[in-house]
Amino acid sequence: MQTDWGNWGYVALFLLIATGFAFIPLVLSPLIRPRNPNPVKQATYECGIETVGTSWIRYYAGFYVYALVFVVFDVETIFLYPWAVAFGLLNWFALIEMAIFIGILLVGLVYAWKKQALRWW
Amino acid sequence: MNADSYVAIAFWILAIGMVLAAYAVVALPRIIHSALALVLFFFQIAGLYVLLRAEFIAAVQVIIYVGAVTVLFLFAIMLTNRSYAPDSNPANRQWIAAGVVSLGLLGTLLATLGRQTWPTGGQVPANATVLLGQLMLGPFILPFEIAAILLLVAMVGAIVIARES
Amino acid sequence: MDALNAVSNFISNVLPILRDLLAGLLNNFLPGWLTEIVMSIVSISVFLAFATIVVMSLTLVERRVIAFMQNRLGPNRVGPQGVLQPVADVIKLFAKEDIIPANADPWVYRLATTVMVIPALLIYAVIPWSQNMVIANLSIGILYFVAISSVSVVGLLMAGWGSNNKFALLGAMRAAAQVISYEIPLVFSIIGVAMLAGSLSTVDIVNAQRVLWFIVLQPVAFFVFFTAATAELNRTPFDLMEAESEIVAGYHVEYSGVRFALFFLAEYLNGFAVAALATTMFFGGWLSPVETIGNWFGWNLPPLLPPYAWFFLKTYLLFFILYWLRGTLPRVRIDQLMGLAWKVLLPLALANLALTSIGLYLYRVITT
Amino acid sequence: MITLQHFLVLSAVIFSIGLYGALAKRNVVAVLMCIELMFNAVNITLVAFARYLPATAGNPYGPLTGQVFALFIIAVAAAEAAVALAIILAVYRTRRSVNVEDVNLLQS
Amino acid sequence: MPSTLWLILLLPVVSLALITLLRPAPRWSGRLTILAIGGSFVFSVVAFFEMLTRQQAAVAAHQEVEPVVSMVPWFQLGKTSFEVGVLADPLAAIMLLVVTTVSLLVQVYSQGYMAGDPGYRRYFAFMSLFTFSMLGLVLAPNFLQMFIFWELVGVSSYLLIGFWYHKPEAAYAAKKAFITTRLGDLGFLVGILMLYAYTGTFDFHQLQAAVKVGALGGAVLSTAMVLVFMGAVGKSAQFPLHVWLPDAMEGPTPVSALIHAATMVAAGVYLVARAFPLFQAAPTALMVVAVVGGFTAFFAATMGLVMSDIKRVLAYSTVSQLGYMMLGLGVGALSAGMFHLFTHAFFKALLFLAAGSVIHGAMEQDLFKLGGLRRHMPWTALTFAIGGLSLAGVPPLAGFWSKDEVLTAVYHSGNGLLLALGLLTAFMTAFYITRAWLLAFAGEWRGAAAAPPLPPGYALTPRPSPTGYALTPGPTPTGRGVGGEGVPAAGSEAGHGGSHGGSPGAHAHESPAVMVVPLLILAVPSVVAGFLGLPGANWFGSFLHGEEESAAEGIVIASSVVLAGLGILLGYLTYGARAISAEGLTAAFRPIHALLVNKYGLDDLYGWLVNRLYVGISLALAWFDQRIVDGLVNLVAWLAAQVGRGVTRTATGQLPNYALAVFAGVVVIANVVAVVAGR
Repeated sequence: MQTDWGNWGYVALFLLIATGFAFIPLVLSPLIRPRNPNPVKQATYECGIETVGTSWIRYYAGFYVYALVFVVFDVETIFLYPWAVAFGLLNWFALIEMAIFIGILLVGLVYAWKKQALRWW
Repeated sequence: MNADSYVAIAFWILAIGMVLAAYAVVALPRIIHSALALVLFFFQIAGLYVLLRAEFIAAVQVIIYVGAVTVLFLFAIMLTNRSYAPDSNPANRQWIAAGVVSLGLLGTLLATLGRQTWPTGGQVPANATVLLGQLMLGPFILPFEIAAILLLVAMVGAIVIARES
Repeated sequence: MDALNAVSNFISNVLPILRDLLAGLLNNFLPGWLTEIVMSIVSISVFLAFATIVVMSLTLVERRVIAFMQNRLGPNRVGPQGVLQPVADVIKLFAKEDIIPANADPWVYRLATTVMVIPALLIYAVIPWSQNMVIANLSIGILYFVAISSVSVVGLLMAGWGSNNKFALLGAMRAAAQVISYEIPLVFSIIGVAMLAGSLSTVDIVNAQRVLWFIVLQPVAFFVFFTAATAELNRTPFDLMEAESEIVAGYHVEYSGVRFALFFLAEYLNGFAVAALATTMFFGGWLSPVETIGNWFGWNLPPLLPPYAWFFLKTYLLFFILYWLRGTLPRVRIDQLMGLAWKVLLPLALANLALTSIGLYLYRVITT
Repeated sequence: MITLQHFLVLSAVIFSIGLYGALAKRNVVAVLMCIELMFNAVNITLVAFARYLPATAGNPYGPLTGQVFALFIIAVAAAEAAVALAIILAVYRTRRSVNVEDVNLLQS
Repeated sequence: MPSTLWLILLLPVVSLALITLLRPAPRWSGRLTILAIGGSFVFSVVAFFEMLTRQQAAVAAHQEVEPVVSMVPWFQLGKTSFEVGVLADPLAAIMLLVVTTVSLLVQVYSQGYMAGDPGYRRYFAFMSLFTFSMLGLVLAPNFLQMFIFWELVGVSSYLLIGFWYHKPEAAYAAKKAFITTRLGDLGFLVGILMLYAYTGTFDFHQLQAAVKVGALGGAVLSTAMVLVFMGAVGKSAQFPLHVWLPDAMEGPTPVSALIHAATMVAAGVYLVARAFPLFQAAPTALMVVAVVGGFTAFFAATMGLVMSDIKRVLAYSTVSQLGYMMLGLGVGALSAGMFHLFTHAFFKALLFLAAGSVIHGAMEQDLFKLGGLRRHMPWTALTFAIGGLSLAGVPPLAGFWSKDEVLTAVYHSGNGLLLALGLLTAFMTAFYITRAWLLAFAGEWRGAAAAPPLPPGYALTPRPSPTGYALTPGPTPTGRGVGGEGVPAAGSEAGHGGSHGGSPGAHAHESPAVMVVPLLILAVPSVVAGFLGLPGANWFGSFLHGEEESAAEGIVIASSVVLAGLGILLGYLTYGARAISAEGLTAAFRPIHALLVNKYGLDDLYGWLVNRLYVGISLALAWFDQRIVDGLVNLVAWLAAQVGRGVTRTATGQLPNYALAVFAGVVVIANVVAVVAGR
């Protein structure tokens, strides 16, 4: 089996079947399971203690900083893939270029590091 | 049933799905639902790229948009909004005018497209990823490096802005 | 000798042969394209059923192995040696009531499980059980894995948000932060392999290891990959999102019954897929080590086992490492967790990348 | 037979939807999401051009130019989203709102 | 050669830039200026001799000498491109020589005269600016550039007259000079614009060519040239715009010597000379030049008879001599006018610098308070005498030859009235310069004794005005007078008092060498410069024209010499030997004397014109402007404001509104373009 664009057909089919597969339990289980909800059962679970306030509280913005750094690095990583695959066909100049690229990326990493953006608390 | 038919079926499924998803992004009353519709939209666009034989772009689409940008959006929503409110994604006062302008733009675009004919006969090479690598490190090296700097600047800026001082 | 070869060939390609047989049968009364579709559906369904069984076996084995490590017995009541324990678990989970919290966003809550499970299944499309036993040999195969596995973080956040529970949401955000943090070193570690193979196709990558497994050339990449993958799987010692002591039970605190079972399924499917991909990328996939080592010395040794058997063996061994880690290591602190991803694994991966590219370039200069 | 025109029309429709959302939404995050829609609509056209237009003398870089462009747009869009959302967080910290209409420093 | 010219032009700019930008120590700014102008001088000499050889070559080949031109494009207006550049022909070469020589000597002199002045650096910066402007004017190849430098010269003149700007008189005089010359400049501008309108060029040579082929001529040319001459009238202080020059003596004396005697005022003459071919084609205009020149010569000389201020005497003398030059040009004798300009530059600069020396040394400039200075300032007295005799036209000094040449030319023109005016002027000139010398240097000191000690912060300043002394408040660093005319040196009082205490003219003393040496140097050309233009061997004229001038007329020479001698005699009899009572003369001619002292009431007339008529008209116009014009403007502004207020509502600060507008615009524009382009 060679790599072939046509193989995506199998992926599409796989997606369909996997979706079906994921839904089968959800469809089957109601047939055999009980269903008698009550308010206590449906209350938000916090180890049995009465819930205080809404679940909307202010979360630590550090989460977002992680996501931010992640996005940037993700994009940069993606840019590396074509280079990696084409590496055998590229000359030393491309190596230098990529070194520059990764160097810039490293500057970002060092910055984030020094700014304590990568520290949890 | 040849390859073209499969492509056509896939296209129409994806096209309808994408338009619906895009509409859902705009129309759903809860911002988080909009964001999830956006995820669906991104995913379908990846499918569209596969149809266009841009497999690498499709993968990038999923990795960047579904895996990264969406997370950013979801985090932002969860960090800022009272996202559980039933009307967290309302329209503003100018929605009618916005609709008119959008429809006008659509009409303009469609009219322009309708008058335009395109040359045919394009072929995407099989080893597209390798060629992309050669292109990006060859003629497009400058945008490539600038993209790196842009991302660096974006990261630095975003960290400075987002951090709680 | 011919007979032996024939048998060996049959065993090696048992599934494709069976498939072709069925296809020939169907071709008699169906148009070609429909046959193809039906055949694909059949093979995929067979595969999915198989995957489910594998996951069930994994849970049982895990419990038994951990129990042995902790000097316990583990489940051994249902069936001989507890073999039927997973079946009993599945039935129990199916039969349990599906409680949806009153405050939850019902659709997001429901869809979250699906969004977790489907990508976990989709990864298997590119896993090459043998030269011919791969559902779709894509030109971007390994990137496909990266892409699909990155979707699960959305499911995670959906589950956390949809539950409308402080702890679930906090757990989901923690989990998401962890998953995305470890995705970077993971993706970086794969680049080295892609460079060596000159392709992203999983089949090509395996074939590139006919002479030498990449674990020899890329030990650092393997270490980074495996560590990051473990963290992405939220397995011990990186299972902070489920840290009962801190945030109840993470993003799936509100889930019960069949939905919980699906989360579980997704987790193990992901775990097995990661092990399978590690096998593919670093341990020569379906290639027989006997044959490979023989080739070094010019001996024509038999593979001993069919390719898919080698593949399973290697994957199981890798998965065993996960059990082992769970049995031995304590849970890390969350700041250590994040620090590890950004301050250890990422620089390691970058260094590895630099070394690999320079080494590969020098190798090219020397050999040409 | 699906042609280039199909993709372009699809792109136009999605772009218009995104535009409507960007103009009519009150939540800044929603506006940004709609802008992402627009970015993606543009990317569709670029990739479709790469697929369907023949390599001509006017384009010395071969048929994949559109894909390269799309790649760069994705990078730019990601950076844009990151910075924009960071700004939104910062504004939210001071104004307790993500309502576009509450961000009116442009008004003299 | 062109690079030489450019260097001549640009060296003073360099020193100006260095002084203003680097702000060196004051003495260094002086030296810098001298260095730059010295460079210009050297290069001028080089250029002059180069021009000389070219001229001789041209004469040998029986050709017109080709001017040296170097142009660079300046800007493009429509299809016409404008150029700036340098042009040198014999006329310019001579003028360069005059300007740089006098300028250089004056700068050297200024080092002594201005020593210790707080504005020392500024002074030299202005001087550099002036020299640059003057050289640019001289080298200008076209009317436009000439006009620009003309105005620059005017500006530097303004700055230098008002150099002691804290002195109301100086500021007033500066304004007066600037505004009065502007009147003439307006005519000049209109004139060259007229020329441009009819020919499409500002270039001298193209204009000449246009005249030659008959493209330009008749009433148009005459009108234009009269207008151009208006510029010369203003700049060269010809009647009726002469009133600014005597007042301009408020500036430092070296400035008066350089600008208001030797060079700038000669710019008008130079302008006429430069445009002489054009004037020749317009006899009416030439006639105007002659009449104005002749009248001014006479008119100014009459006022010179009665002035009591030594510098004013010289100022009116300057006006008068400029009139002579104009007269010479007006009767068609270019070389005569220019020759007089040439010699006059030297002896008048000499006279002014000597007067400056007197003022510097005696702290007094009222002739009736001076006296007996020849004992204290022998060198000054001697040089002043040389300059005076030259001015009076005593043979064989320089002034004699040039004045004589002018008178000869007038005689040849056959205009008896003008000749009479010229001869009368010669007589009066001899008289008033003799009077000035005798009053200043002969007899006994008539002024106050040593200056009283000054209270701090105040300076006792001698004024040129009849009111005498006045206390002028102002900052007095190190106890020196605040910019009183003739009190330039810090701490000079103390030094003077010590060395000359008790004697008449107690503090009068000879000036330092740095001032005397230039006087001596200038005295040389004042004596000998005339030999360049001897009748019959007129080297000067041949250099300018490439051909010999007409021979001298014995009768003219004789009568002018006799008249000059009579003037000197009369002066001696009146102020030297006291044989004739000056008071008696005054009493005899009391109404005329009063008229003369009041400068014919012209200042009052102008004052009335400006203060009453002009202000009245201005008030009416102001009312119109404020009510009607401003009303309209305000109406428009009010409307705009109302519209703006309305439009402000669209500036909501709401991003979606802006984005909506942007995209609505996109849609509209795209459709308009589609419709218009038909695509």
